[in-house]
Amino acid sequence: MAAPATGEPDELELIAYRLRRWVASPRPYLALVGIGLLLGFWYLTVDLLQLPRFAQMPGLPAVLHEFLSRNPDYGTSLFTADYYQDVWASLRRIAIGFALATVLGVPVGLMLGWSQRFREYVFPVFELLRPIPILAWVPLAIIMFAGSETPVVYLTFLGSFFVTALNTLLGVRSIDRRYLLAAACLGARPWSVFRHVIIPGALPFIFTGLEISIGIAWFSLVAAEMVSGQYGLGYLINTSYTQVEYPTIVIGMVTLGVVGYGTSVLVRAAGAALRRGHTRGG
Amino acid sequence: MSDSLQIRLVGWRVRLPRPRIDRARRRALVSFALLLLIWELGSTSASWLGTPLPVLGRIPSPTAVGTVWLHLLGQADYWGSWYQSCLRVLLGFTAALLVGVPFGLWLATNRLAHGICFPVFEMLRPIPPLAWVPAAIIFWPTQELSIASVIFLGAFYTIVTNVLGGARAIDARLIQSAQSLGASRWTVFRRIVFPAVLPSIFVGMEVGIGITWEVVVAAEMISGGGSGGASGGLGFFIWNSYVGGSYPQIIVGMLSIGIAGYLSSSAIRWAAPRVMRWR
Amino acid sequence: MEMNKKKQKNFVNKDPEITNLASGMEVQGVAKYYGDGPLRRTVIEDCSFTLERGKVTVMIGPSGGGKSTLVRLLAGFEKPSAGHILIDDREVQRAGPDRLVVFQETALYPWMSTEENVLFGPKAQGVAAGTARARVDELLRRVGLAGFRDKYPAQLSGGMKRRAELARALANDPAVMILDEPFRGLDAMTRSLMVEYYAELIEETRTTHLFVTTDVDEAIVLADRILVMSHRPMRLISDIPVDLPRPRHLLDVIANNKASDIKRRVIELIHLEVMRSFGGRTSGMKSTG
Amino acid sequence: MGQSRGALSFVDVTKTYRPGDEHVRAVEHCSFDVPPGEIFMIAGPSGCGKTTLLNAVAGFQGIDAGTIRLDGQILCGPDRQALPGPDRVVVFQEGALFPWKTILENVAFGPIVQNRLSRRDALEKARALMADAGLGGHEHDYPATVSSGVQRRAEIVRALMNDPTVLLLDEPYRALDRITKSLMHESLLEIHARSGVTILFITHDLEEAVFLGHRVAVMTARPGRHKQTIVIDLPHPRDYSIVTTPRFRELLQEVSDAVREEAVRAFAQGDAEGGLAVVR
Repeated sequence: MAAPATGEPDELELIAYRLRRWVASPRPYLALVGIGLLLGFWYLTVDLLQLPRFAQMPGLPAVLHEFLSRNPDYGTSLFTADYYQDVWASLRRIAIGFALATVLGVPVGLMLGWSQRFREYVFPVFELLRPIPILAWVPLAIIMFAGSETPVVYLTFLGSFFVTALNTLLGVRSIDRRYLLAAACLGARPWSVFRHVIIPGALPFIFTGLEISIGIAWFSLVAAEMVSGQYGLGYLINTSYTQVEYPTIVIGMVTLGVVGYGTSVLVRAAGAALRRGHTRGG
Repeated sequence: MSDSLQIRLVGWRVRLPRPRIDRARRRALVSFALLLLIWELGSTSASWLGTPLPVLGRIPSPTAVGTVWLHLLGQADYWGSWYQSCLRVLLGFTAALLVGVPFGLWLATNRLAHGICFPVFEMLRPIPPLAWVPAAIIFWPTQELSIASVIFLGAFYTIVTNVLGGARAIDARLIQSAQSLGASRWTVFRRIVFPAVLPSIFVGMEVGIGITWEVVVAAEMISGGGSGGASGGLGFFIWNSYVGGSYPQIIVGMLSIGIAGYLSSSAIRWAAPRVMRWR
Repeated sequence: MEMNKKKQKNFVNKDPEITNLASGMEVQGVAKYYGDGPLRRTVIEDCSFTLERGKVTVMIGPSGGGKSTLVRLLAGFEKPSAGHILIDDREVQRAGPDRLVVFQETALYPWMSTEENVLFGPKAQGVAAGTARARVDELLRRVGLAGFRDKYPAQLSGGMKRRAELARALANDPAVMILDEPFRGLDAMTRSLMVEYYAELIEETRTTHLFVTTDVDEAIVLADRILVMSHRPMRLISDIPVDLPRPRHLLDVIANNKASDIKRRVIELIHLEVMRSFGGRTSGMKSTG
Repeated sequence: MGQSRGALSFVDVTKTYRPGDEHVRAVEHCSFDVPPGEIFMIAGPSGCGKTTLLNAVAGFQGIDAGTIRLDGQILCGPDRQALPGPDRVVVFQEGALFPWKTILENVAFGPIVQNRLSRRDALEKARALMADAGLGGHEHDYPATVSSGVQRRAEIVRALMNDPTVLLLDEPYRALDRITKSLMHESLLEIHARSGVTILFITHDLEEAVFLGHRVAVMTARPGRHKQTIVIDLPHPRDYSIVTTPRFRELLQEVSDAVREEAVRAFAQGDAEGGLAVVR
């Protein structure tokens, strides 16, 4: 594997090299130990020792059995249709809410950062509404919007919108003044300054904002679904609690973790791809 | 160089930082007034427009909310809800701080602990805190403990992540220069690592307290509302107002929590420079 | 500003003889590379020289050449990939016990006052509080920061920060003092004042110094010997003795012919090296010397 | 020598800053002339208003009294602030290449946003100019991935793309180490020899002032006034070996003495950045 003498080692080789180093390092084995301890503790306390405090809790084997069986006792497992219906319902709401929050949040954030007049009028109201916890909006959302779908999407949108707009604003304010002066010197008119300096300059902050925003979206979604949803993972967890189908609670939580992590990886990958297009080394 | 640097781009003025304070305040007042006006007209439109507006029409008007709030200010159980929620936030948040900071520092300084615990920590992090509510209710004996445990979880993740981030960002030269001056591992930790991480601890606290308020409201709504226990708190107050049909109280509850959340984060912002005198 | 010529005699170390605490250092065939496989980068290649006991050795070379890496090896923060580094014929262990003090820019602890910063070393080594405080007071007075004792680093100017760092390094009675471009980032005026000021300080402490810089004038004012280093991978190109009378001043370097000869030789060597470091992409630039 | 345009004349320029309530007089009755086509150095202690003058010419700030003329026309006065424009391009101390654009896109930025050239022509001219300045091969690198020496030269080329009347340099090489600095000096002299653009250069570094300048104007301590202009009669083209010639050492001595006097006064006023308390 002759790496080109002076040039950068090519992409593939770099990955192979890093993989080899990762496998050689203790990290993967320590991670396995950690996970083993967690599952071991769970199995030990619930099933083996059957400690009083853990009596009600669903055991590891019970959850696994439920999750992997063809016809689960409580109707939800990898092979049942409505499991995927719940997953899809949550994902669809996240997609709509997150997309709306991005499409509205970024421009609002850019305007807040760029135009003095817009900021002085809009930002005070923005700061008044932001501290109100998303969940406090639930009753109002139910009243305001008919049906059960819109309130949940609205709540998912709300959390993400504030975070996206705020981070975009911070992004614009983070741009060093000398870049604005330099652009002015080179004869750029306001619109060119906005397009060539403000937007690219704020990009890194916008991406950090999106990564936080997807997390907040899931946070709001689960809460909304637990209180007022029809389908969705939050709804699944809450109903399986009320109907004393405890293993399904854990299934819902694990699914939330996996799907939630998946969406954050997607957002991070999109950010990295766009950023790589913009600043190779930056 | 003067602060209010002014550039006159061709035909368009950009006045950069530090606008005159009075104008900014004037504009804020104008926008608040406008918001209240639209809200008032929107929600009372049913009376003079004939048909209520689709969204705005359904919510109670500011005047209604105002009168209800004034009335509530005299009520004991309104302030009781404040007390309950604040107590829960304080307990859950302090516990998260007392456990989270040492745990974060331990992970930052001990490679083995980081190797084992961090993957598990990262694995559980995507699960939103509220998904733990049912499990917490099952596990913990009392209503109070289950809510407190979920609040703890919400703040714990933020604090640990920030402490780890802060520890990783320490300039290696600070530690190297301490070693070259003969400092022991403990001295390096106590007098270099900890103060260097302090600013990120405060950032974690400020974000954490915000999340704690989000979680306390939800936990009170879900558990309080669910089994009808007299757990109280602002979250339950809102849910109860909704169930009881007194809609203006919902908005009173929302604004109250907003104020409570704002007060707690500004308390932290106020405390930070006092603790970190060198900033 | 006419530097106060009157020598202050009551400094702790009475006689100008080399303090018995100073030690020599030996660098034998040291090499250092990072990463392996496709990512391998050689930073230092077969570097050998000695730091004479009680003398000031100045190392000069193009930036990014590997000088800072060598400083970290000398201080024991990292191990060399090949070769040995000895202090008084013993392999270098860790910075602390070998009393190797590294002067690193912006390494003041922002959360400690100036006095606490300077006290940090002696306290960490368990020096009795009384003597430590006395020594620190003396040092603060000597670097002209007595009035700024409880100010935080953020409240000091660039020049004052450097002098506080200097005081902190000296507070430990170092066997070898390694300074990695300590006056970088200061404006030219403050820099020239600091260089002259440091030249006088060396006169009085007479400990072993390694001074890393890219400024020829600084080198000539301070050095007993100048080591000219190559571009990456770094190796020693030439070892030029500087036997000008002390104390020296920057203006001497400008006026004195002997100093100018040395300066011209060093500039020529470095220019050759830098041309190579630009990899000939400087077709547009006239190559000099 | 060089082009005929780019003559600057400062007449009785005065500027006061009002941070908070107290007011600080940065420049007072400052008058001097900058002949066209020359490298004109401005040296002086910190706080003597050097940057204020440069910002006034660039149009980032106004002045309270006096006038600044460019080739005879009034550039700015007490009631009229200049507009920033491509005829007076500033190169900043910490550098202002747009990190999100490649070096080539940076250099071609001016003509493109002014719609003076089509994107294709601008990129082509930029490529040629970069090759001349020895930046060939860096076209598609991003600023963060190249050395500070390359970044500095790229920023000057970006300015020259607009054929400016005056090039305004605010301590452009302060952050560089001495060796890269000497390389930058030679590259700047070469660029000036080719373009003949008038250069207004602010510096703390006296050796840099004497090596680069046709003239060196020394400013007094705050409030800044023009103290004297020392003509540097060294031959052109100059290279680094000139630094050890007797004539160079004489001129450096002359400039150092003039500036040192002001540095002491600046220090007494608590302006000096170094703030070196008189030791012992």
